[in-house]
Amino acid sequence: MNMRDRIPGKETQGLVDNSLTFDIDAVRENFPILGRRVYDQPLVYLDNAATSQKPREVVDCIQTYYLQTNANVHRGVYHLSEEATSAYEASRDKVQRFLNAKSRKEIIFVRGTTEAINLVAHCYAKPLLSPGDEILISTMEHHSNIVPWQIICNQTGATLKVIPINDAGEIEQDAFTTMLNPRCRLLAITQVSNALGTINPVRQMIKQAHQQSIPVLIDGAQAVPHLQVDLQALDADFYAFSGHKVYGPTGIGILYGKQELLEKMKPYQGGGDMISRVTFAHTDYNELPYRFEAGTPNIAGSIGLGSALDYINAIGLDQIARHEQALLVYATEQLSSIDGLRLIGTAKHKAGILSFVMAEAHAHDVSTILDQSGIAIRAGHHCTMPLMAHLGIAATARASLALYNNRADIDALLAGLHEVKRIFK
Amino acid sequence: MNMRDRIPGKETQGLVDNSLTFDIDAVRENFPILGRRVYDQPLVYLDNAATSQKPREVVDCIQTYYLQTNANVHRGVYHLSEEATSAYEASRDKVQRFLNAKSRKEIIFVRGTTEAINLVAHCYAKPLLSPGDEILISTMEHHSNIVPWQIICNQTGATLKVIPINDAGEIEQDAFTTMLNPRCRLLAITQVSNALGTINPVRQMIKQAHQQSIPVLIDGAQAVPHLQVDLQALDADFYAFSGHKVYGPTGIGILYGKQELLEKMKPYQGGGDMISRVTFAHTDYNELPYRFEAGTPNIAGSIGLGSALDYINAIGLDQIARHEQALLVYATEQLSSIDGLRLIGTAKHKAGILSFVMAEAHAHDVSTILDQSGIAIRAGHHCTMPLMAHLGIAATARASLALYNNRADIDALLAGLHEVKRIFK
Amino acid sequence: MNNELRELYQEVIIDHGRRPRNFKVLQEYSHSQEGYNPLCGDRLQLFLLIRPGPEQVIEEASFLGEGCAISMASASLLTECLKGKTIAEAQTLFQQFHQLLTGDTAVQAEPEKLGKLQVLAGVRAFPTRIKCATLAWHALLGALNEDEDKPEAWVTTE
Amino acid sequence: MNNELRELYQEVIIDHGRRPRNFKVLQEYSHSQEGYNPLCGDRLQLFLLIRPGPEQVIEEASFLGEGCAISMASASLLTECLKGKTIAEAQTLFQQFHQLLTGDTAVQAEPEKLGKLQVLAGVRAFPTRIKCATLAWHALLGALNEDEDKPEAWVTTE
Ligand SMILES: Cc1ncc(COP(=O)(O)O)c(C=O)c1O
Ligand SMILES: Cc1ncc(COP(=O)(O)O)c(C=O)c1O
Repeated sequence: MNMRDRIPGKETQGLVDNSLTFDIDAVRENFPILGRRVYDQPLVYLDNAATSQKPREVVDCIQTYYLQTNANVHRGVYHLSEEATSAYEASRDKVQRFLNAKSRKEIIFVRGTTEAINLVAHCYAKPLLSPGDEILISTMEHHSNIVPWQIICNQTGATLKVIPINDAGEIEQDAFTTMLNPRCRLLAITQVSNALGTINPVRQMIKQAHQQSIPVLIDGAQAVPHLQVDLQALDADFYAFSGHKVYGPTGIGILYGKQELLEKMKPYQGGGDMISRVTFAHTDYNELPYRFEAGTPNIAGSIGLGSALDYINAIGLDQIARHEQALLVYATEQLSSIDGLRLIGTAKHKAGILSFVMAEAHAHDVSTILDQSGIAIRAGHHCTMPLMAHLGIAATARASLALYNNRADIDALLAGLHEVKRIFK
Repeated sequence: MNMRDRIPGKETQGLVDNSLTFDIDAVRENFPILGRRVYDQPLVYLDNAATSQKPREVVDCIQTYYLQTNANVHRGVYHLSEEATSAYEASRDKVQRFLNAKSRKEIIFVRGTTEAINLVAHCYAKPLLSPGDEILISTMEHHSNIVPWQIICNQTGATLKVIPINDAGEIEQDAFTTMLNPRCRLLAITQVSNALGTINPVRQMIKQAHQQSIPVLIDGAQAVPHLQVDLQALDADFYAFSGHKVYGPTGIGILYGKQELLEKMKPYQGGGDMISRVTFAHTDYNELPYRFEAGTPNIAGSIGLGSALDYINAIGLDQIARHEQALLVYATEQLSSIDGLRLIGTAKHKAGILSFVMAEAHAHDVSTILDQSGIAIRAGHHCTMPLMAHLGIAATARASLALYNNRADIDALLAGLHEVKRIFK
Repeated sequence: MNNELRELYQEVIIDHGRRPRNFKVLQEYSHSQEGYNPLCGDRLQLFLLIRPGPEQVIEEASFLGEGCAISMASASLLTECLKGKTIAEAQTLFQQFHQLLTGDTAVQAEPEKLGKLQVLAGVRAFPTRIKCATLAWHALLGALNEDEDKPEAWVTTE
Repeated sequence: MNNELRELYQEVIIDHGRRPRNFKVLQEYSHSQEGYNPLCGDRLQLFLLIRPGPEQVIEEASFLGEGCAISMASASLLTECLKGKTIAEAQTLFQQFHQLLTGDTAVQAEPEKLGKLQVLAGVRAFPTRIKCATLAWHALLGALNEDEDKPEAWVTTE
């Protein structure tokens, strides 16, 4: 599967679609679903923050795995099992390199961001917590980075503290600084907000937390598809993301943890592969990363994720970021031109997420009307109900960008929003 | 995807390969991997208890999902998301019907058997246990049905009790009866042993346990591919199985739980989809089954599992069982003819699993030699170390059957074992 | 605008969505129920005044809440229809309304009973919006069952 | 039998696998280490008698255990080779042996140092069996490091 033959790499300097440095039309060809029609209209997919579409390479890779290599990993002495194990472990290496983690032992395959955060809550944080201890999160967290902490706070008597945000949707850095204190056992924040698009200054925040010896978990679900993440530079203690949001398959995600922390943690689930010796009286756990991977893993999913990272690398995350930023600027301009439309989330540093409300129509109605024109956006609380409560709104409409979106998609969105205004005139 | 057109259904009465009632050659055509060559020999895949191969239908179904329907489920108001949600939920209905569960609310998508058992250990059993309480398992359990109970017994002071087995590898029913007692909080046993092939009389055992109000979890990982399971007739309280062993994808499995038990259980993981309302102070959990499905699920995996069950239904589990039983009889005869070969697991009721040791050669050497002839079997402890310790052996060689195996596979195995004997003469 | 959208967003619905009737707390009420759709965040509180007696008649109905045009219009139209209905009649109305939206064949359709509520028939072409249209209705059922079994803090259409 | 299998299962290996040499507990020993391969269940216990002094020489070596032909033969051949070697020499031997099996280019191959151990070269074509062939060797390293940092209860090749 040599993708460089099929995907326009960095060398392609054809400046299609204005400021872009890769050939967006060629990229769109890699995503067959973009050729689909919905209600007899071409699909305009702008719900990438919920899940991304998959390039043919990734789907082919999964198919090839099942049709040619499929076997269980780690325990077979025969050829297919060796092949499957190599491919599975090669995927771990790809993730390690992609995030610039120090060791492959720090890369744990999980179902997704949600499971990764739960694993840390359960195996790392919970045993540490006593009444009076604090877990620090922010107002803009996804439910997946709220509920696990609530659960363990309830169980241990610790307190969940919430860093406030300003009107633009940025973390209040002064408040953050004063909230760091010796009772704080963990800071858990998102790198990019799925509801607002805000890119948080996590590198600086990690540094501040570390000055007080507070470890940090970063929810990277919305960051990994859009920003180059260098875990050694970032110095995060834990980092989580989901395969399905980075052009990879569903049911697979990554928990990164610093080796010295993972070494000290009890296992999460018990079962095959995570043990090295079992008697009825006692069990010795396996070494990292396997200690945290009980049972048959999502083998095809892991391999598909590796293939998705290959795909991203072939285009280059810097190129993707440039493209999405240019499109974000264009979309922000266009949306701002609509009377009565208010953008929610206007941080200085933003990823390609456009949340908005309209004076005339509720987000839900907006989405239904857009859908009839083949335009897929999200309407609702985006699994950030506390943020919505803070903003005093029940729901926003949200368009979120990926590398294959183009100006035509934004123009279609605009036309759709004008239709909304006509209906709700 | 009308499979009945492509798979010889029950109406095909051509008695190929002796006592079989479906056309084994046609079935083999559905599994492209069986056409693969390994070391220039045709692949003979006899490691089905570890994982099964996938029919083209299932792989196509996953591919079609990604290339045409892919979207996140449950939260979108647009067409693709509706389609994806319908397909995902239709899969749940298929599982419900396949197992004859009473309600779709009782069907929870998990990663696999291991996660299912951990969920029950964590959310159901652990909160019930006090020092002196007992969890009852059997000597032949897989690590996945041992380690989760050890972990919670350690945490709560409860005791893990182990039902003995006889020399044939059958549960000692008298001992079982005497071990049932008021301190016993759960019986957790496998329906079919992955190491011995034993089919346990779980229906009778459940009845006995229920007479003393002891709930029962059945590990169905090795049963669902081979036996018709009727959960309402069985009256199991929890039932677990893995998609990848029933011709479905990796990374997906099922936990069944009786509604009245699930209703009372706290959630497993916190995150999106499993909640209905979140504030920073408090969270209301969603209803069944969603309360136990936090985060974006393995959507493609669930849909693929549904497709695998369709495939099985099209052939008929009764037909599959007949085929595998006939092949088991043949293979048992053939293996018994080899001097110095000892079958491990000779229960009266057995599924198509042949574990054995050879006087001359260690299982590991057997597997390496067979592999050079393209024959994939498993060598080792099969994640049942306590069973191996009980049997006084470190490892067995294991050939395990699926619906696509035929006499030629067994004959190849025989020839390979004779080669082993030549090398270790 | 295609036909389905035209059917969905009829003048009456846009109007009731924008200016819902009976949008207030009743000064005096006997029943109240919160309804909440976690999918989209729509929420409302329904208030009923039912005089006790052999023939339990809904004398007044009102609601407060926020949500999409469909859920607000449906709540508004519901409160209009309820006045003067007996509890049994209200329950029949629920069934008829549900039948209208889902085509449930277990219930025989008698559209004439629905009167003005028939403007919501367009929702049927939008399966994801049925929950919006029935939110107030689930709150109604919740309110009527309040006395009987354990009253839920809120009902949902999830 | 193909060439790879012929290379792997040489006469010497079959012989040592079936009748391992030095298969006993030493009457007197200074070091002992259990080795265990959780993948396949192979396990063995290595015993060494090393006289203290400036030149630490391995005077005797033995083992007990059970496992496949490769792991047993490798352990048997190892105990034969160790006698009379200094600890430094034993460590070099480990590196050379590892090089033989994995083709590790960081270590320069000096096959002559391996002597009889070269019969295990055939394992190189069987990546999944390298752990079997090196089990006793990892136990050796574990035994030699025993005094230094925390002695592990057992070492594995996982
Ligand atoms: C009897 C039994 N239980 C549990 C498991 C664990 O299944 P999984 O690895 O799919 O979680 C297996 C499969 O290895 C098994 O055979
Ligand atoms: C910021 C953020 N965190 C966590 C998640 C949860 O990811 P998943 O549903 O893949 O577990 C999401 C995605 O919905 C997200 O956007």
